[in-house]
Amino acid sequence: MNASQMQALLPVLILSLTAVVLMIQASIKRDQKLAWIISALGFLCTLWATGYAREFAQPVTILLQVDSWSLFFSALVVFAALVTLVLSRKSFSPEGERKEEYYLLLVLSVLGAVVLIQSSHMVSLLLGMELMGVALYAMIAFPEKGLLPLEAAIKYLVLSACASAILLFGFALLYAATGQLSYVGIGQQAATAYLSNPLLVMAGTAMVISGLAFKLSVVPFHMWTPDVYQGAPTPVTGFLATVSKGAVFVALTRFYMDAQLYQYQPLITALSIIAVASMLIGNLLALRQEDIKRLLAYSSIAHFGYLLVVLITLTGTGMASDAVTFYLAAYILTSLAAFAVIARVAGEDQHKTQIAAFEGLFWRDKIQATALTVAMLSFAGIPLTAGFMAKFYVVSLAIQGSYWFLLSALVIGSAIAIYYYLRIIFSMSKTSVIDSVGDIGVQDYSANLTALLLTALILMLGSWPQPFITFAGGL
Amino acid sequence: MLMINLILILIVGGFAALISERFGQNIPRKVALAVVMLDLVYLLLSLSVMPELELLQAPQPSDPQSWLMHYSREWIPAFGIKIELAVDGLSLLMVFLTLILGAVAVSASWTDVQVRRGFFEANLLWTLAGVLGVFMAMDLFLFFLFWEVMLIPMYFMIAIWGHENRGYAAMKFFIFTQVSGLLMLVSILALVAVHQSNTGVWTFSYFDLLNTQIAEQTAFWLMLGFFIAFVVKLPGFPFHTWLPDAHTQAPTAGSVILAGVLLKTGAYGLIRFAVPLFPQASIEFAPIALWLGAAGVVYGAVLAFGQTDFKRLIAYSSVSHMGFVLLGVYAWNALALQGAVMQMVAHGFSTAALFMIAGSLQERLHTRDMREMGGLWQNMPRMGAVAMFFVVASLGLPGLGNFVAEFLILLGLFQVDRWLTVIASLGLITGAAYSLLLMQRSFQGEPDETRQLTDFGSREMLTMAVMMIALIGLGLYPQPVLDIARPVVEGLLNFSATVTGELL
Amino acid sequence: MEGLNIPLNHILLVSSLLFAIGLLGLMIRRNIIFILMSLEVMLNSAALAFVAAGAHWGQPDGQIVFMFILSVAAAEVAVGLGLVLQVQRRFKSLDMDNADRMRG
Amino acid sequence: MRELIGLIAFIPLLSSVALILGAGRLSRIVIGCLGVGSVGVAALLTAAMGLDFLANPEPFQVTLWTWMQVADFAPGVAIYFDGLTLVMMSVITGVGFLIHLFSTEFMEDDISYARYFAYLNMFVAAMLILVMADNLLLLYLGWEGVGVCSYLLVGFWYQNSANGYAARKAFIVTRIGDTAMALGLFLLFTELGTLDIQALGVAANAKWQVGDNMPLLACMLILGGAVGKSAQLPLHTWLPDAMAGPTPVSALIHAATMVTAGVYLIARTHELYLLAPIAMIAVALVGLTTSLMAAFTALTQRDIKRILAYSTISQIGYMFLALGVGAWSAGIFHLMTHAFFKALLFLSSGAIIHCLHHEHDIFKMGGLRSRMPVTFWSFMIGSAALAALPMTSGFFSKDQILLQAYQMHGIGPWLWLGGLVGALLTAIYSFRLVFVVFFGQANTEPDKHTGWRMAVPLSLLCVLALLGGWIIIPVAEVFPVASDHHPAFWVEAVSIAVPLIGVAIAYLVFYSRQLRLEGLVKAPLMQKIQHFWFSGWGIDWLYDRVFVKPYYGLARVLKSEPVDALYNLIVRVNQSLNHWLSEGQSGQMRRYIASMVFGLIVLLAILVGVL
Repeated sequence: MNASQMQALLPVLILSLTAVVLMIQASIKRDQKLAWIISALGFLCTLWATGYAREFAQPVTILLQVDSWSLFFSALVVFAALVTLVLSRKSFSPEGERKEEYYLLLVLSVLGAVVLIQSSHMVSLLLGMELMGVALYAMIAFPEKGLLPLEAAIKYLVLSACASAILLFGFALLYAATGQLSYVGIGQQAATAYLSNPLLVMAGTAMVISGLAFKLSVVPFHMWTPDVYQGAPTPVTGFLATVSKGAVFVALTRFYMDAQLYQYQPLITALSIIAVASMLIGNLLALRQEDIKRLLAYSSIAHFGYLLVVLITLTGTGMASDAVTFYLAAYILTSLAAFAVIARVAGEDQHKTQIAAFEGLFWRDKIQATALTVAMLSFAGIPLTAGFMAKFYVVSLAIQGSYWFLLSALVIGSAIAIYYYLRIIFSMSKTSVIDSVGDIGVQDYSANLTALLLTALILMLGSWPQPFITFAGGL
Repeated sequence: MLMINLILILIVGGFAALISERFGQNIPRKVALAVVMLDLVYLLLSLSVMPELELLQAPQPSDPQSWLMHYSREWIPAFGIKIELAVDGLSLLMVFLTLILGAVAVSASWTDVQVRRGFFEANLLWTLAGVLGVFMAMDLFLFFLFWEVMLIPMYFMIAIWGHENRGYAAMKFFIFTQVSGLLMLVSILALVAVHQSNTGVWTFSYFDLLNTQIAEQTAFWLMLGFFIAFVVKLPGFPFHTWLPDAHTQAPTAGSVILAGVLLKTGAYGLIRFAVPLFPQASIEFAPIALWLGAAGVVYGAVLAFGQTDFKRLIAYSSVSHMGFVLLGVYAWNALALQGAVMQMVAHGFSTAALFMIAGSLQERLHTRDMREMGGLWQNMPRMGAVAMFFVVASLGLPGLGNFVAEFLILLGLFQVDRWLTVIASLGLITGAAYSLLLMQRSFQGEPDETRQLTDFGSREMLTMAVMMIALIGLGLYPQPVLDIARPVVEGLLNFSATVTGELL
Repeated sequence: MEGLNIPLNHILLVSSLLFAIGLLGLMIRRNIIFILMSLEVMLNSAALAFVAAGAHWGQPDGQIVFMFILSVAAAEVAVGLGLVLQVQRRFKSLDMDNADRMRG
Repeated sequence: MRELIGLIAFIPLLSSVALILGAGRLSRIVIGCLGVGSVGVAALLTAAMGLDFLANPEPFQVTLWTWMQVADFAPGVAIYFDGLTLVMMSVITGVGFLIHLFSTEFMEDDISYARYFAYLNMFVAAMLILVMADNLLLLYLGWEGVGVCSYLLVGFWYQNSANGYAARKAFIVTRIGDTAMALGLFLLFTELGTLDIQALGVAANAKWQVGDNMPLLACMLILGGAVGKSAQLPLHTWLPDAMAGPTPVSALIHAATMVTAGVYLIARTHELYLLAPIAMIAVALVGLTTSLMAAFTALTQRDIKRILAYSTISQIGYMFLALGVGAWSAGIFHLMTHAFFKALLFLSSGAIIHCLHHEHDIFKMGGLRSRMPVTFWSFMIGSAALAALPMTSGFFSKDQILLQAYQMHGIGPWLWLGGLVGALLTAIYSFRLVFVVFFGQANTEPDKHTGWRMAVPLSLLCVLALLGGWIIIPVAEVFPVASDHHPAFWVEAVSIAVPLIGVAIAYLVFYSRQLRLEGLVKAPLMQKIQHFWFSGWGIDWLYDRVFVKPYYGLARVLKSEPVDALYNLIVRVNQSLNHWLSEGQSGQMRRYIASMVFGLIVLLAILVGVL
């Protein structure tokens, strides 16, 4: 491994180093604040490193593919982690709980996500996913009080492990068929292997897709989502929704492309069915949901349905890969904004995640309410927000590929979605309840700053997307 | 730059109104009025320095240089999306209507809105900005953007300051328009995709897309996407059901903007986009559209007759009146089109005024139920006289703007489909029935002597006078409006004739 | 690897069977300990398949993956058991069917 | 001079606007001066125009401005002035002025004095526009304008809902006719490319042959407008109810001017009618039937104004009959004389009502001859003219109509016979009125006396009603010449005798009581017939059942917006799907795994190719 490769690996290395430093710090002197600062510094350095490493983009061993695309997503993930870090500081009750480990877990989970994003091989995929996942279980279960986090964690653990097993078994089948473990290798051999043993290749693919679909929570692998979203501490939910799902989707995209899965018509059919089901069922489930975190869980199901549409249209390079970039970026930013506001407004009070708790937010906290409004509009795909440009991509792709079936599901799904996103906005604008709910609490500058920053980013992506499009095109 | 400034003034003015609330409860409305007036003056000044000849030049729809004003710059070059604004006579009329009714709406909100005035006026101004954008945007992406974005402040206006059932109404309004907007988005993108596959160029510019060659079947479906979006906004039968609720629940200023301006964007869209972009498909579709229009005319009138809620009655009358617009557009000849344009302007004034009266009544009586009114003329003779004026205007009394519009539409329609004209003419009779019923139930009949009501004050009378003069002017000497619209109408007719001629 | 030459398909069949048993266990067991055990079975069935495939292709990769799976499984179960302790302490039950506080 | 003709309509309009704006600020005297003065000035100007015209009888046209121009549709706000216009304008401004003057006293105590004159002036303006219009669109403007003014004035006392109902009925029923007329306009423009009345005649003659379908259709549609405005069958039901307005209004609008607009319209467009003989016959038949129906109804009414209203309907029927048989100038002549004597009758009855505490029932009056001599003589003269007693104005005009009807080819004698029956009935009911109201026992004591502002108009109208028959109307140039062939002497003799017989019958029955009809009247069959007549031949009842009630029912049924049911259905489907899916999120992990396994199996099945 030469120096250039080490430089390419810099983000991963810095994250690992941060983890090590955190461990050492914890063993020397337990101090939450210090741990927070170390993590923050680590993330900031990683963010810088993702830029720095672009100069050295190259495959690092057979396991990792460091290119500008994966570096961009690494940066995005680290950014999301940074936001999570900011949200976590004030979140779940400070007294008594030792959060040093929490920060360590966060760093480890991000490390896993970055590895997952950069993976080009089954083993790095496994490692990244499990590192990310195992750390997440612990993060979900972190609050000492309340039963819901624990329930969420155990459910997530069991189901996720099950999904991992399915994924692994799928890879085993693919390996048996092709003798390859790297994506590219599989792609090269699969075509010939398909001729001799289609059953093995297809069954393997099906199981791999199923395993990944679980993490993306698309129908019918979606049922864990609301429970985990609801049970987990809000910053962790945000993290799960953005980092975990985003990284897995990047990995899926890379696998899909490198292994040239788009050649298999049955797979396209299967993905289409999943996508349609996700778009419709996800939105329908969210329709009358009263808990905002569960609602966002269901909405995320639908959004990954939309993303699958992009995947289905992905036949090589071009607009579709830009679309993945754009959609994921928009989705991650929007989710972060939403969860940032929820974390601020609801704290860890299980009752305050009800939509009713957001009534009159406009008159209590303008900044948070505006941020949540913009986030909801972005989710709904209203122009001037990032979500609209994202939807613009999806619809364009679907039209160009003449996927009218997918398109109609998308339209119907979006139509349903408008209702529940709007319900939240309406609830916030209610004027009759200002006194009964009470004040949101003291001003929190970091929360406001975060909300404003995210809102600005969402609006910028939506109203002036050209720089980002150019940038994404260059990836 | 002029056109962008028009929009920017309103957007910035909205923020100014929002902030100005800190300096006093009554400041925002003054700021808002000043902003709208400033916009109006700015437009007039800019027009006055333009050579008058340009007004009369018949623009070639597909040649932006022949338009009155044209502005274009890159925005998202990756998709060929531009900030492209252009104004021809039709847009100009609509812009004027928007700004005048904007001022009327501010006046309507003067005492009607009691809480959070800053935010209200801001929303009002932002809605106006969005509407102006709709009327001027010639890039389909930009058009769609304004189309959708203008709904958000409108939504807030209904949802926050509306009446008892505002949540439902606001939601219904938003969902109807959004869902239909989605269909339009699909159509726009498909149209662009077709154009791109024909020429290899990504563009959303109206001028480039006008001559797109589309397979017949595809064109029909794409046209339908546009049609539904516009007809929902219009609103045409059977997509009108959001309107009575939205109107009834909206605050007065909201109703004024909604009825006076927002509905016109639908009509404008039909004239500007739905037909010219798909001339052949539109011609084939015209019989259905015409039937929908006639159905709207009659259905709206019958339902208006059955209402007991003052605002709901006016709302249904809008359904009826806008049915005429649909008829006018799809009759697609000079008479009917000019009539449709006239109807847009005239209906804007007459309905806005009626909604203001409804708002004033609600402010004074705290009810919109006509069964609790009666004999109000006695208490408020000035309001009664004004109401009478606008009621007879809305039933199409010759000499007032609405008559010119309806007559031209029906005259144009008669040349296309005689039996349909007969059906649509029923609207004249039923229109009289509900209009006079409105008058009877509210202002006439047994007065309640115990009521202490203040009549219209000078601010209200001034606002009303503006609209009355406008309607009389439109009714007795509509030529200025007709002249401004004429080149556009001729251009469109020639254009569609050439295109369909080529196809045949 | 001479002498004993079992066809790949047979081993895959066995591992599939194991996998199915694990999955079935997951679906029908209610006790969290047994659920974790079922998971272990599933993971190991995958590991077995890898080893067999590695042998089939004559590569060491299969066995390396096996090691990874082992460690992953260990990590999963370690966290899992940690959670089980908490579950027992707070829910006073290991029956996962009772863990249905969130629904709808 | 001729350029100023527009002023004639403009002055009353201006006065009306001034009155509206100044309502509440002007004193009664100023209001009266404005209201009466503006019409007076208009009348003077009309007189001047008339003298000018008679000296130099050349029709002329003045275009004020182009109203609108769209493609080749370019109606102007333009005035056409010929003999017919002059006659109409004279009637409107002349009779109008007298009625305005009368009103200043009649409405003296009303709080809405200004509003009254504003409406009345506006009406005069609109009516003038109607008759001065050079094209049918401008005519339509006046046509609708008088409709609205009629609506406003019928419902003048808006506090009473019944008045409001009558006003709305008046407007909507006439609107039905107006809509037919609008369709006629569409048809004419589409076929002939113009709406200018003079040009229409030329174009129609050039394009169509006598008996073509198109002119027939156009004429029938215009006839629709005419029967609506002129209260002829089948759209006459609004007029009796319209008597809810102040009595001078009834005199001006519902007797002298507006209701005869239909006659004017048909006369104006006679060139079209000449191309459609069937339409002419239809006009004649409508006129005759209406005339007889209304006359029978008038016989049984008790309300003084309703009697006069039915009489108006009946008399306009005569005018229609005249038009239908081609007796154009006779029709217009009768229009004019009718304006005189019917305005006189209405004003007299207004004076009675004014002095008798707003009493309308003729059987509660009686014996007023000595106590209200001016009114009595006015009413007497008016009734004589109405009954067409020889030498009164009504005699000249009605006689002309009957004689020309007789000469019509084919059904002429039958029309004549019908007209005679009508004339008989007219004489009976008009003198029934006179005898019941002015003779016999006094039942009510008048509490006021007629002042000069009432007496002067009454006297002047008396003169006109008596001597109006000697006026020669300058319409010879306007209409084609009627045949000057005189029918047999006996026809003329019978025509003259019949009204006298009618007066005699009325005298015997209602004054001297020598002819006792109680037995006949009390007979069950006669009771029924009487009731049938009284209710206006049940037409109101019929319309109520066939149109009004179903429309109300429809509106009530649709009120809840059935279209929304469709959207609600969509909402409900989504809600139940949501409910059903939410049930699935039970929180039980095993279910979640099952769902995953299901997904896995489906995926496997699709990929492996089972599906």
